[in-house]
Amino acid sequence: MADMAVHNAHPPGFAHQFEDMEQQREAGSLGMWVFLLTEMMFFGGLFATYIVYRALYLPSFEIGSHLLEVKFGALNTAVLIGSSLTMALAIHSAQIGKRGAPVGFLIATMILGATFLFIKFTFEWRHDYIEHLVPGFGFVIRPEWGAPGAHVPMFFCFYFFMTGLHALHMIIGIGILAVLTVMAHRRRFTPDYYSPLEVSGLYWHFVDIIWIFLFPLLYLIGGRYPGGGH
Amino acid sequence: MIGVLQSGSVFLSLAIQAPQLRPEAASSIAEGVDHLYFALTFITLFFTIAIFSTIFVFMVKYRRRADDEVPPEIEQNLPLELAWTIIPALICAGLFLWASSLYFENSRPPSASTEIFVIGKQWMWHIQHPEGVREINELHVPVGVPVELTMTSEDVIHDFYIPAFRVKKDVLPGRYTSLWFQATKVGTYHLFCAQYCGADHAEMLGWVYVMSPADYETWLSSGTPSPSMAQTGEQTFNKLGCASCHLPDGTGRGPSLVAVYGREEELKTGEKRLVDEAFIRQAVMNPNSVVLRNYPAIMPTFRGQVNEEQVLQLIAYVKSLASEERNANGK
Amino acid sequence: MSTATLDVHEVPTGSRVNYLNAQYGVKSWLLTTDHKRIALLYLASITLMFFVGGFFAVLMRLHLIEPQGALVQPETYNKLFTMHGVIMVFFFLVPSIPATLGNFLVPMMIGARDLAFPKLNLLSWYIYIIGAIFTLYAVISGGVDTGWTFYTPYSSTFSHTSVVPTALGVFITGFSSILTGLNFVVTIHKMRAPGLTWFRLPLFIWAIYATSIIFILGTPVIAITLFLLFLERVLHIGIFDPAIGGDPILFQHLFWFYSHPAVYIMILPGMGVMSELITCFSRKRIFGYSFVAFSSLAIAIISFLVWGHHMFVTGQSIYAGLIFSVLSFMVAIPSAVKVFNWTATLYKGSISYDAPMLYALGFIGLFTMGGLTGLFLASLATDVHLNGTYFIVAHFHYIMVGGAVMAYLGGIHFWWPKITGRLYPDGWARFAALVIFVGFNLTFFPQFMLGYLGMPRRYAVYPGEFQVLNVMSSAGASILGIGYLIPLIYLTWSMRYGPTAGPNPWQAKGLEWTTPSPPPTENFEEIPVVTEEAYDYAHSRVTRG
Amino acid sequence: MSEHIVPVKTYIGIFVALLCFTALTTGIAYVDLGAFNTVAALAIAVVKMLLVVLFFMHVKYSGGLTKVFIFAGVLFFAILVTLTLADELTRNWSPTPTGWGTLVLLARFF
Repeated sequence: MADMAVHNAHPPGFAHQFEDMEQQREAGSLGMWVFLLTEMMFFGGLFATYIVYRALYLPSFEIGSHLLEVKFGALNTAVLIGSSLTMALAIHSAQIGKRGAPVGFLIATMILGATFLFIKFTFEWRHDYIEHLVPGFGFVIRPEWGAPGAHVPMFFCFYFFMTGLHALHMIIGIGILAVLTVMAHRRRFTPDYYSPLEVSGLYWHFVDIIWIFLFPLLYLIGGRYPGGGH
Repeated sequence: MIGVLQSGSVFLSLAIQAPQLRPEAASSIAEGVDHLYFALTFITLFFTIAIFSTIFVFMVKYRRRADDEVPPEIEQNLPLELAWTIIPALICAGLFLWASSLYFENSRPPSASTEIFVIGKQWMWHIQHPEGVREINELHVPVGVPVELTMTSEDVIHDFYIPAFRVKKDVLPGRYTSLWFQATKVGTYHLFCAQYCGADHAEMLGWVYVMSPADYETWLSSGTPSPSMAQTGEQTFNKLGCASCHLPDGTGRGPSLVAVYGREEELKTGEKRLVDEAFIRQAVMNPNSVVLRNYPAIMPTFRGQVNEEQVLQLIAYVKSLASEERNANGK
Repeated sequence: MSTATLDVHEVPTGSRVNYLNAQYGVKSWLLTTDHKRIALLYLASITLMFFVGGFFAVLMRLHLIEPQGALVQPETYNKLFTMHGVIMVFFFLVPSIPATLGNFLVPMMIGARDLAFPKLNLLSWYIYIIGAIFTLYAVISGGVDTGWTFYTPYSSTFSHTSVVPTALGVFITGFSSILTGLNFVVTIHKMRAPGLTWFRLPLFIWAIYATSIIFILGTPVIAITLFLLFLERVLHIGIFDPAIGGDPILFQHLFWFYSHPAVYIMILPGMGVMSELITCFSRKRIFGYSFVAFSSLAIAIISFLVWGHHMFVTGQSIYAGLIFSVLSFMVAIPSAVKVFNWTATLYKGSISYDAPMLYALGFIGLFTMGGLTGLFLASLATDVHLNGTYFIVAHFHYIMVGGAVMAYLGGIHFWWPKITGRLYPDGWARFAALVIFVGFNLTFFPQFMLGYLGMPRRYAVYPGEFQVLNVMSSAGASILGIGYLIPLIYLTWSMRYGPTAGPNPWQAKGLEWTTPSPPPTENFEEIPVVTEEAYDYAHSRVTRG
Repeated sequence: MSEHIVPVKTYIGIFVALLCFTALTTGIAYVDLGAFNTVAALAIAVVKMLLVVLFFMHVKYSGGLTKVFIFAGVLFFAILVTLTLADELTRNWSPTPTGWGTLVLLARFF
C-alpha cells in the first residue's frame, strides 16, 4: 500500500513492474486482502488466548465485564460503523468522479475515528485508571468479588491489550487517511485511479470488524441483566 | 512380501539382542515400546535402502552418455501414484493404531499402585514416600510393584524421565501430573530431567534404585524413623488450625474430611467435582473456588503459608482419612 | 521453455548492462528495489548469520567432547544452544531459500519484471536487519538462555538473561517473513507471463507459494505470542504464569502453532529446489507433476494441524494427543509422494553428476531419513521415550540441515551462474558436497543412538557412558564445519575469477534460463509468451549454453 | 474501471441495519437467556461482520480469489482455536473420562 502511494509520483500512478493499470489495481487489492489475512491471524492468536481463559475463568471475566460501561461500548460501535459508512462513501464519490467529494468524506471518517479514540481514552481508560482497574498500575482486587476476584486482573489485561491493539490500528488508520486526504485535495484520484482509497478502505473496515467482535466479547459477557452470569 | 516380513522379524530379534544399541529395559512397558521402536527402525531402513538402491541403479544405468542426449518422455502413471499414496497411508494407519493403543495401555495405572510424591525444583528432585521417608535425587522402589508418582513443580517446568523404564512426563508448576511404572529388574537406573529448566538443568539428575521387596522394607525402616506423610500432614493440619472447622463428625463450620477423598461433591455453583489430589490442592490454595453446597465461603487461602511439599502431606492425610474409613467399614 | 530467441547469447557478458553493473556504489545497493539485488542483500546477511550460528554449534560440540564439559560453564553452554537455535531458525533457515533464491527467481521464473511490491520487498530486508540487530545485541549484552522455544514460566519469570531483546528481535523479523510471503502470493497470482498457467509453473513456484501461505497464516501468531511473552515478562500480568492462574501449556500451543509449520517453511522451498535440480540433471519432465504440486499445498495445510505432537508428554490431554498423532502421520504421506516421484523422474533419464545434482541426491537421502524418523515421534508410545532426548535433535537436524541446507546449497550452486554470470570450479563443488554429506551423517547419526539410549538434550554435562557417541558426533561436526567453509571460499573466488557462464550452462528449461547471465535489471527484454509445459526436455532439442 | 459501483442507497441501508443490530445486541444482553446470551451476541456479531465484508468491502462483487482468502483466514483461526481447546477442555478428563464430558464442558464454556 505504501508502494501504491509512492508510485503515484508518476502521473497516472503507474508502477513499472506491472503490465497495465488493471493488473496493478488487482495486485494492490489482493495485497491488502493478504495483509488483512495476516492481521486476522495476529488478532486470532489473541482471541484464541482470550477464549481459553474465558472458558477457564468465566465468573472472573463476568465480573470484569460488568465493570465496563456498556453505553460507551455501544456508542463507540455506532461511531465506528458511521466511520465505515463515510469511508465507503469516500470511495464511492471517487468512483463516480465527484471532484473534491472524497476530501469531505475522508475528513468525516477521520473525525469519527478520533471521536472513537477520544471516548475510549478519556471516558473509559481514564475512568478505569481512577477505579484502580489497570493491571500493573495499582490494580486493586475488591473483596466483594469473592473467589473469582483473583482472575479479574486477567480480564482487564485482555481488555486493555485487545482494545489497545485495536486503538493502535485506528491511529495508524487515521494517519493513512490524512495522507489520502492530502492526495484527494491535490485531485490525485479519478474514476480510473483510486486504488489507494480502495485499499485503505479495506483496512479501515477490517479495523471496524475487529471492534464489532470486541464489543460483545468484552462488554456483554454473561449478559447484563440483574444477576446475569452468577 | 513374505521375504520382507521374514527379514523384518530376523532384524527385530537381532536388534533386541544387541545390548549396546538398546538402553536397559527394566519396566513392564519397556518391551512393548521397544518392539514398536524396532518395527519403526525396520520401516525406516527398508524405505531408505529401497529408495537409495533404486536411485543408485538409475544413476548408473541411465547416466548421461552423450552431451546432446534427449531421453524419452514418461507420462504420469496414475496407478503407480495411487499405489505410493495409499500404501504409505495404510502403513501410517497401522502404526498409528499400534502406537496409540500401546500408549493408552501404558498410561493407565493399575488400580492398586503404591503412590510416591515428587516435587521438582531448580535443580533437584525432592521425593517423599507415604511412609514418611524423604529422598533427594534418589528414588527407591520395590521390584514388581506398580508405583504411581504424583508430581508437581515449585518453579519452572521440569520433566521426570527414567530411560530404563521408558517413562517420561513433564512436571508443571501449579498442577499435578502423574506417571506410573512397574520395575521388573533389580538394579540402579538413571533419572533425568528432560525439560530444559535453567542453569543446572544438566545436573538435575539422580538414580532410581530398584530393590527386592524385602530389601525395600529394610530400606524404608532403616535410618532415623520419621513420621509418615499422613502423620506429618495431620500435624500441619492441626498447626494451621484446619481442625477447628473441619470437625470429623461434620458439625464444624467446614465439611468433614473423613471419607471425602475419591467422592464426588457438589459445589455451590451446582458443578459436580471428584475430590482428588488436584481438588484438594485447589481447596488449600484457592478455597473459594471450590466451596461445597450448604457451606459458607469462609475459608481463607493458605497460599504462601504452605509449600508444595506440605500440600502433598495434607493430601496424604486426607487420603488416609478416607482409607481408614474404608477399612473400618470393611471390618 | 518459451520459444523466445536467445540472440543475447552473442553479446559478451562484460560489455552488457546487467543488474549488477547497472549502478554502482553503496547507496545503489541500500536503496535498490530490484528483487535480484535484494536477494543478494539477503544472501550476504543470512550467510553472516549462518556462520555466527554455526560458530556457536562448533563451540557446543567441542564442549561436549568431555562428559564434564571441556570448554565453558553450564550457563554459557545454555546460552550457546539458545543463540544457535534462535539464529539458525529465525535468521537463517526461515529466510534462507525464500528470501534469497525465492526473491531472485520468482519474478524470473514467472516472466515478470519484478515482484508486485518492490519497495515492500526492500522494507522486508530492513525489517530483517533490525530484528537481527536486536538479536545480536542480545548476544553481546550477555546472551539469552531460554532455549529457542522460550518456554514459560522459565522465560517469563525465572531467566535472568536478555529475553526481551531476543523476543523482540524474533517478533520484528516475523514481519519481514510476512511481507515477503505477501509479496510472493500477490506476484504469483497476478503477474505470471501470458500463457503461464498454474500447471505450467515450475514446481519451485508451487513450493514457494505453499511456503508463503505458512508465512502469512502462521507468522502473525508467533508474533502475538512473543508479544504476550514480552508483556508478561515486563508487567507480570499472569497470562502464562501458573502462579497467577496462567497456563504455560497454552504458550506452547501458540508457539508451536507457528513453529511446527515453520519447519515446513524451511523444507518446502527445499523440495521446490529439488524438483528443479532432478529434472534438469536427468533431462526429464517431473514424474507426476500435479501430485508433486498438490503435495506442497497439502503439506502446507496439514502442517497447521499437527503442532501438538511437540507436547505429548507436557501434560496435554491424552485425547488431544490422539488427534495430533493421527494428523502427524497424515503429513508423512505427501512427503513420501514427493520422494517417490523424484526417484521415478530419474527412470530412463539422462543423468549427469554435476555438483548441484550431488547436493540433490544428498538431500533425498537425508530427508528420507529425517522424515521417516519423524514417524517415531508421531507414534505416541515411542515419543514418550524419545521426546526431549538427542533423538529429537538428530531428527530435526536431518530435516533442517540435511534437508533444507543441502537443498539451499544445491540451489545456490545451480543458480550461481545465473546470479553472478560466473562458473565455480566443479571439482571443488563436488568434493564439498561429499564432505558435507559425510560430515553431516557422522555428526547426527550417533545422536539418534544417544537419544534412544536416553541422553536428554540441552545437557551441558552428561554421564560418562555417552561419551563415545558424543565424540563421534563432535568429530563429524568438525568435518561438517570444514565442508561449509569450502563453498564459501570457492564461490567467493568465482565471483571475480570464475569463467564466464553462458545464459544456460546446464541446458536447463525455465524462463530464468532464457535471459542473459547476469540478467538485466528488468529481467526480460520483452515479457515472454509461454507455450510449453514445465520441464519440457523431450520436445525441443537442447541447445548448448 | 471495471469495479462494481454500489449505489449510495445500499450503503445507507447497510449502515442503518448495522446500527439496528448494535442496538439489538445491546438490548439482548439485558434479557436473561442463559447460555443463549453468548450465542446471540456472537451470532449478531457474525451477521454484522458479513454485512461489512460483503457490502462495505465489496466482497459480494469481487472474484472468487478474495472469497477463498477470507475463507482461509476463518478456517485457520478455527483450527487454532479448536485444536487448542481440544487440549484445554479435555485435560481433566484423564482421571475420569465420562461419556458426557464434552457436553458438560461445552455448557460450562457458555
